[in-house]
Amino acid sequence: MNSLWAVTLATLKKDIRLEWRSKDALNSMLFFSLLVVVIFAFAFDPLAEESRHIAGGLIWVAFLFAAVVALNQTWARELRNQVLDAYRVSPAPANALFLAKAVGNFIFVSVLEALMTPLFVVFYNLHVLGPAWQLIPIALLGTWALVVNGTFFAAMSLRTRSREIMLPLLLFPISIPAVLGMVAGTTAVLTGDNPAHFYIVLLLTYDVVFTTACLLLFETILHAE
Amino acid sequence: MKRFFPILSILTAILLAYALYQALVVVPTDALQGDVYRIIYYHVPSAWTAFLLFLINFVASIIYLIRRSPKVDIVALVCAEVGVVFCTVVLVTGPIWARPVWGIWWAPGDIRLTSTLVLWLIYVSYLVLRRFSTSAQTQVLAAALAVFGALDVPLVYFSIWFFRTQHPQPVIGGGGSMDPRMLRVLLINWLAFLCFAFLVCWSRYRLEVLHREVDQAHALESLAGAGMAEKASLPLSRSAP
Amino acid sequence: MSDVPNNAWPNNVRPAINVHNVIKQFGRFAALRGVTAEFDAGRFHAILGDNGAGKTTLLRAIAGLAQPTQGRISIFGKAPRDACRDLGYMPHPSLLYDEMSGMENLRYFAGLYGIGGDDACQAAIRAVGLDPELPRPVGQYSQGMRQRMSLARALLHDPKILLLDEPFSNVDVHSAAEMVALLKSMRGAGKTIFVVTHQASLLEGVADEFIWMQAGQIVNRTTNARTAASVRAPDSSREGAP
Amino acid sequence: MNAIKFLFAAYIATWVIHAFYLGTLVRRFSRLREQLRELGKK
Repeated sequence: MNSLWAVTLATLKKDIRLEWRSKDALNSMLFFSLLVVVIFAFAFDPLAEESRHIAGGLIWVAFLFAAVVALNQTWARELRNQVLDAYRVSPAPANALFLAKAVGNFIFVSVLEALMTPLFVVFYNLHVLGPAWQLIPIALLGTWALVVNGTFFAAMSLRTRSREIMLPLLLFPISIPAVLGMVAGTTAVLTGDNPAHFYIVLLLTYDVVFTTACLLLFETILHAE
Repeated sequence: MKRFFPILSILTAILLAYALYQALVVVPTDALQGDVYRIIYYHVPSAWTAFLLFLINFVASIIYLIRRSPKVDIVALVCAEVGVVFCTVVLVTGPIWARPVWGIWWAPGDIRLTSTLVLWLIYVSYLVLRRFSTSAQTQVLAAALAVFGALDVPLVYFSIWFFRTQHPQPVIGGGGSMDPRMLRVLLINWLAFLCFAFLVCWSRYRLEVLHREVDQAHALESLAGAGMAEKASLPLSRSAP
Repeated sequence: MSDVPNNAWPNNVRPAINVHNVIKQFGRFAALRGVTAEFDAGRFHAILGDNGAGKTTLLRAIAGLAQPTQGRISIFGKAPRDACRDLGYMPHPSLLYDEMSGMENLRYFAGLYGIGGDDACQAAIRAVGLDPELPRPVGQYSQGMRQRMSLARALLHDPKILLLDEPFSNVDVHSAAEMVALLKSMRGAGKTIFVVTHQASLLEGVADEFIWMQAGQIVNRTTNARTAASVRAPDSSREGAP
Repeated sequence: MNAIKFLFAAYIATWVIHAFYLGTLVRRFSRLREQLRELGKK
């Protein structure tokens, strides 16, 4: 157990250091979601009163696509020089690698969200009518939901042809309940029409179920060359 | 076993014809919807069959992850593929039924149709993974994905169930009990489709076994160039063509 | 864990690796077709063969990276994955992060083996003749240096068995000779060494045994590099680096 | 009475889908048999 946390922490530090030096994932994610915001602003009239109803959907769709960019990057880093093999021949627990990658992605995507949300607020002239604090658990749980399965499926799609396309193909169908929860929850808070509690519970359940499944199956996936 | 196949095929054909006759002619017309309600006799049994096949896929995938037996993996693959076919039938007949009854092709708030669509997407992604995998252990990856897909099903159901309370509901729930005659015909149709699904799965299973035998033969062939083929043979049986 | 002390091995030979009827199939291609062999501890084994003979696959299977379709491999009586502390694996790609310095790389990999502190990392880097203080990222190393840093990574946890895949390819003659000398000294220190290579001549007089693989099987084992390939079929006449 | 068209459409669509799938199965079977025959010749 001790080594699990030690290796997780070491891997996380290493990933953050690598990301800090190259800034591959963060830059491409930022630029990508910026584009999405601008294109959405053209496609939908952001000044209309009903923008409050669609903003939740737009934000999360933008983050979902941006997250896929980050998720593809995480494992690409391990494939260069086949460093993943060095991990696989070591006695370090597979789940430590998974947790480190998932937490790393969580941090990257959260940073992105923190940077992009003000932009959305400005573009769509949003002001929240419901209890705004509920957006925080929705964002945290929703991001983890995307990232935990995304990390897992990105590892899975390492073993496929055209893996960059494979990831969204595997991830999106499974993520539908989570996306629905995030979008509907955010919309509920923004409009203040109905309570968002259910969505928070839904996201929490989703997170617990799939985090458990990922931890149980990741070792199998990692060693299925 | 092979001799039973034609016998079972004929029996299934008779059963399907009988079920069709029951559905179109014998059963009385629905008071509210008119004759168009008879779509139920194809739509609902197909859905039940698809769900059953996906359930078998889930169980087989778990068994595969524990026991790693290739036969169980073939069962999982076959059930997913045939399940997707039946699921497609559900998704096509659903809107055809919805149009005359509700006046719209698709109701996003309808829990059954929408969750079936998500189910279809999940299992299509499963088949795509199996197709595109370059791993020598595709079966393991696929089994893991199948477990994820199955875990997702209740969550999909509940998320849509809650989501629709926000939306105007075009669906008049399946309230009211069913005429026992209708239920009987529904079950006859389900039985007929189950037999049909079994036959299709059987064929698909044999196809997959044959496919793996051909792969094996190619593997033998691939290294036989230096005259080594006699010395070593792969352990898996290779049936005569 | 072995109860034989390290320095006793060369004199007290016993099988380190047991490969029993291993078959590895990739879809329509069989890379290994029933390999059965025993390899003694404390010896230097050179695995030779044409491209696609299954050398790399065999090495990966011993390293626990490739799961045999059938058959089993045991290392000191354990499954490869359980014996990972006894194995040092150095394939052709460097298995290093290009953006980090050699020391940063090794520090991370030492953590994977539960080795704390910098001593082991510095010792491993010095053992391959590099400077631990070098601040350059590995991506800017020369091929020969990268190869040696990669060897340092494989040696980090002081494994009993070293598995090397093409350690001499793409490096100049001088670096290759240095690498051979390094391996020779390690064999002298009691390590079991496996080298997959095209350049058999480099190992003449260094390796204890030459193993010739063809079409996914071991076809010959000799002590002389020149006679190793003598049994192969006449139609496959390729030899040497591509 | 127009609704009856939808009923027939649904029934026909069902069998078209099944026939299509069975068709792909038959095609795959025959391709494999051919490959086996070629392998047998060698």
